[in-house]
Order: sequence, then C-alpha cells, then structure tokens
Amino acid sequence: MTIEFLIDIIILGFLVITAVGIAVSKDLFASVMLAGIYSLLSAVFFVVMDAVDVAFTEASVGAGISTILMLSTLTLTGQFEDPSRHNKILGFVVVFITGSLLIFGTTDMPIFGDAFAPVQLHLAPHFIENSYAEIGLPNIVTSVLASYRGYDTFGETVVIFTAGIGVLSLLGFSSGSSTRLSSVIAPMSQHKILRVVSKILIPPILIFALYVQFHGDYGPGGGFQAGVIFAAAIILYAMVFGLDTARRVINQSVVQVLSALGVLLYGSVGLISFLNGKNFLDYSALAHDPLHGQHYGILLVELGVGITVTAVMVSVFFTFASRVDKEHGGNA
Amino acid sequence: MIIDIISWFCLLVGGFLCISGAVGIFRFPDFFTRMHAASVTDSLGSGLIILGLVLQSSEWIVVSKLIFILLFIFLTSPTSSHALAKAALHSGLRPWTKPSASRDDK
Amino acid sequence: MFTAASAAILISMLLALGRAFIGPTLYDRILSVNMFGTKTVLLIAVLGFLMGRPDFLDIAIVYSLINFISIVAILRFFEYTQPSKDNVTSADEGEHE
Amino acid sequence: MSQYNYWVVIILMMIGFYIVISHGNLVKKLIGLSIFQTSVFILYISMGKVTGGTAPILDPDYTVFSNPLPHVLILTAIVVGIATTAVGLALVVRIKEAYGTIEESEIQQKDDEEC
Repeated sequence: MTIEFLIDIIILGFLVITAVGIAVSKDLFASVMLAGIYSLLSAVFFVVMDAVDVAFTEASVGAGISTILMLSTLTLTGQFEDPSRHNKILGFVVVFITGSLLIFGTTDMPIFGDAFAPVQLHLAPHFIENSYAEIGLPNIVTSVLASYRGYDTFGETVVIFTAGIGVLSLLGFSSGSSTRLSSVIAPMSQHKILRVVSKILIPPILIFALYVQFHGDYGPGGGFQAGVIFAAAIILYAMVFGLDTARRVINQSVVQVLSALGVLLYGSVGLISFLNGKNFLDYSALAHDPLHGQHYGILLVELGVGITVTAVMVSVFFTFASRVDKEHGGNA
Repeated sequence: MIIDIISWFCLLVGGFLCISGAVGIFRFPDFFTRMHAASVTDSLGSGLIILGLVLQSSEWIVVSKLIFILLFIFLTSPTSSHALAKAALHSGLRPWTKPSASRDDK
Repeated sequence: MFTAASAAILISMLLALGRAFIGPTLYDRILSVNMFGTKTVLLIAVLGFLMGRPDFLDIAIVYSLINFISIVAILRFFEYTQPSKDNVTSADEGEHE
Repeated sequence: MSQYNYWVVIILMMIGFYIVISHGNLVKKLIGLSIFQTSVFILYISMGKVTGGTAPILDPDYTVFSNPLPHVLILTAIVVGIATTAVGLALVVRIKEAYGTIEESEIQQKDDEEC
C-alpha cells in the first residue's frame, strides 16, 4: 500500500465525517462552515489524485465564493432550521436501499487505479501522446479544455453567463434608493488592522490572478480559476471597504457588459476560424503556422472565459450584497 | 547532508508544534485560550515546515513560491486571529477566568 | 520525513475537525475553520514534495489567500446575525488607537 | 479495499441525497445538493487516477500520466456548479420574500391556504 493511497483513505474518511456533521447540525451557519472544510478536504483529495487543475478550481471556488454566497443568503433567511422533520424514517429507508444497490453495482467497476480500465484506453492515450505535437502546450488539461473540447467549454461559459443573468433577473438590477442612506458608515470600520492588511493583499491577489490566467498553458491554472480569483479580490474589497466604494471603483453596468463581452470574444474566435475556411473553433486557422494559431486561439479563448467568470461572480456578489445591505440598513 | 538534517529537524519540530497547537485547540477551556494555542503554534509550526521544505527544494521558482506562501500566512493568520478575537469580544464573549476568582468583571 | 510531517498535519486536522463539531460557540468553529485552512496549505505544500512534483505550489498560494477572504466574509456576515451589542461599550474605548 | 474510493463516493452521495429529501430547510437542501455534487466530482477524478501516474502536465522526467479527460469535465463542472448554486440561492431569497419562510412544510401550508 503506497503512502498516496493511505492519505487518500484518511482524507476520504475525513470527508465522510464532515458530511455527517453537516447533515446532523441544526445551525445552518455551522453547516456552511463545515461545508467550507468539506471543500478544503476535497481539494486535498484532488491533489492526491493528480488532478491539480481541479484542485485549483475547487480551492478558489469552494472555500471562497461558495461560502460567501451561502453566508449572505443566510443573513437574509435566518440562521436556524426548523427541527421538525416530517419524513425522517422514509428518507432513511430510501437512501439505504439506493445506497446498497449502488454499492452492489461497484463490484462491476474496474479496480481503482487500473491503467487498463476502459476509461484509460479510449481518448486519454491520444491526448497524452499527441497533444504536445498538435497543440504545443505542456499542460494537457488546458489543451483538452480549450482546443479539443473547445465547443464544450464554450457551452459551459454560456451556462455561467446565463446563470449570472438568472441571478440578476431574480434579485433585481438596480439597488434603488436605500444605498444613499447607508453610504456614510463603511462596514468593518472598527477592524483597522483588517483594512490595512486587505489593502496590502489585494494587489498581490490581482497579480496572482493574472499569473494564473496566462501561466495556465504551462502549469495548473487557466481562465476559470483566474476569473474566480480575480473576482475574489474584488469581493474582498467590497466586503472590507463597503459596497458603495466598490461600486464606485467597478461600475456594475460595466461588469454586466463585460460578462457578455467574454462570451462574445470566445464566440468570435470561433467565427474567425469559420471565416478562414476551417471548422468552428479550429484555431489552426488563426495563423500561418498551425501551432501558433493554436497558441493564439487558446490565449484568446481563456481570456474570454476569464472575463466572463470574473464579471458573473462579481455581479452575483454585488446583487446579493446589495440585498443584504438593504435588509440590514447597510452598516455593521 | 547537513542541510538534509537541518530540514528534517525543521519538519519534525514544525509537525510537533502543529500537533501541540491542535491539542490546545481541542483541550483548552474557552474560546480565547484556544485561540491563543492555535495562533501561537500555528505561526511557528507553519514557518518551520515551510523552512524545511525550502531547504529540500532545488529550483529557485519553488523556493520563491514557498517564500510567498510563508509571507501570506504570516500576513493573514495573525490578522484573522485578531479580527476574530475582536469580533468575539464585541459579541459579549468574555475571557475565561479561574472559577475560584472573583466573578465581578461583568 | 515528508511522510512524518504530513502525518502530523493530518492529526492536527483531525483535532481541528473535532473542535469544529463540538465548538460551543460559533467563534470556535470559525477558529477551527481558519486553522484547518492553514493546515491545508501546509499539507498541499508537503504533498507536492512527497509526490515528487513540487512545482504545483500555486494551489497552496491560492489557499493562503482565499482562506483570508473567507474568514473576512464569515466575520462580515456573522455580524448581521448577532443580537444587540449594547453590552460592549466599555470594550469600545480602546478601539481608536 | 480496491473499491474503497467508490464506496466513499456512494456514502457521500447518499448523505447528500438524505439531506435533500428529508430536511425541510431550502438552504440546507442546497448544501446537501453541493455534497451530492462533490461526490460525483470525486467519482470522476477517482476513475481518472492511474496507479503510479502523475499530474497530466508533460514533463520529460515522467512517462505515466493520469487521465486528463475527467479533469477537464470536472474543472468546468465546478464553476458551472457554483453558478447554478447562486441561482438556487437567489430563488431561496425570493421565496423568503414572498412567503416569509424557507421551510418546505410552511410554504406548502401557505400555498394550500391560498387555493
């Protein structure tokens, strides 16, 4: 038994314990915090399973944005859940039967880590052996994400954009007049040290996001991760210095335009290759040398993804936070 | 060889400090004492572990990334502890005193 | 030796997890989430060395930054759910240093 | 022990499923849904692991790499997952405004009264 497998067993055990804790806890605030721990653990698991890009995404999404959105919802809806659960036993029976059937199903699964399992034989060998010659990037995940499965990623970007529109249309575009009342007292004004340290930390976070964006071809990273990190820096600014200050720096209507612009950038890269006589999103049409074309294409497409993800995350946070401010009078 | 021994020493002491801090967070009687146990050992423990890793790495990029991690931990960890303690004090949580001592401080 | 360090980190993670479960006040839970985050950063860094590819430290850097943001978020939104804070006027004296 | 990862995936999935079907609070249901979602991520990533392999970033020192395809699928799924969770939370906030509660049974009750 290798040391990796041992760590795998321990981390998965922690995950189960944490999930049980989330299920048992009556306090939703505690549940959200345990969910944060759950996400930290799953990221460690992804690192152990060699999925560094996935761990990167989980790191920036799970612990940061997801916790922030859950917490801002909780301040609007209340901290405790009603203990009267109607169908506890029925639920347990259903879950038990489904679980046993699924566990029975695992006996047919290939052995964990088997290099000759059906999953490993179909497409992966082609990607691993040929992607460097065809795309020219060391990070296979980026090659597959942006080039081989570029159409799929385009769809995912559109889904994120649509979700952003959905949140905006559910919770309203404008924040109305109540922000004027609240702009006098900045939140967290009593935490002086926090404000200073945040001021020091925000520029490195932004620069690091740019590094993740443009280094994603060579190491773990890419548009999705960079977008979330960039948004996290702006969210930190908005939380520490107040929503109105942040709105003055980053105009919300500009953010909304940017979220559409990212998708458009992605789509127009596809159209350009279309017009040059190749297939949609076939980047080799972008330059004389097909490899250079792939580089340009991946750079532009990742940039589009990054812009859309940043803009959607920021506008979703702004929408939730302005609701919270309206509800609670705007100051802490 | 000497560097190896120093880095192993750093890793071991760092690991020990992590465990002792965690025992502190588990065993101490109230929030403020737990926070003291956590933050004091956390800084030194993570510092020593990162130092041990720095001594083991050969590429400069790895070393600089490790130093960045150390810098960020040293910036953020005390700050969040401070903010947390302040918020707890504001919410009315009072530091634990020995049960026999006078209870007249609110 | 990396194995010993990662074992130590895993044990302290377990203890912090225990505190996150039983922690009587929410501040205890926040504290243990914070500690858990620091331990995760260390564990990912050590794992990189353990698996022989230490150039993936970017994930650890992200964690050390995102952790701070999530703690700030918890404090920021937790203030709203708190009941009145009238009884702390004496503690406010020393704020404006 | 060779199927350990898959068993854990199923246990986590069932915990998430249990929270979704037997808790009445809508925010709690969304948390359960995200546990369920993460268990699917763990399943995909476990299937992509090759024993002795390393991360799929080419390096002349290594020859065996884990399968990059599940990584790509899950990477995008995580970000799409948070975007859809945000929509779910926005719906919860609207429900709270319309009904004054986010407990499933009370919402049902108010709906029945209106009919």
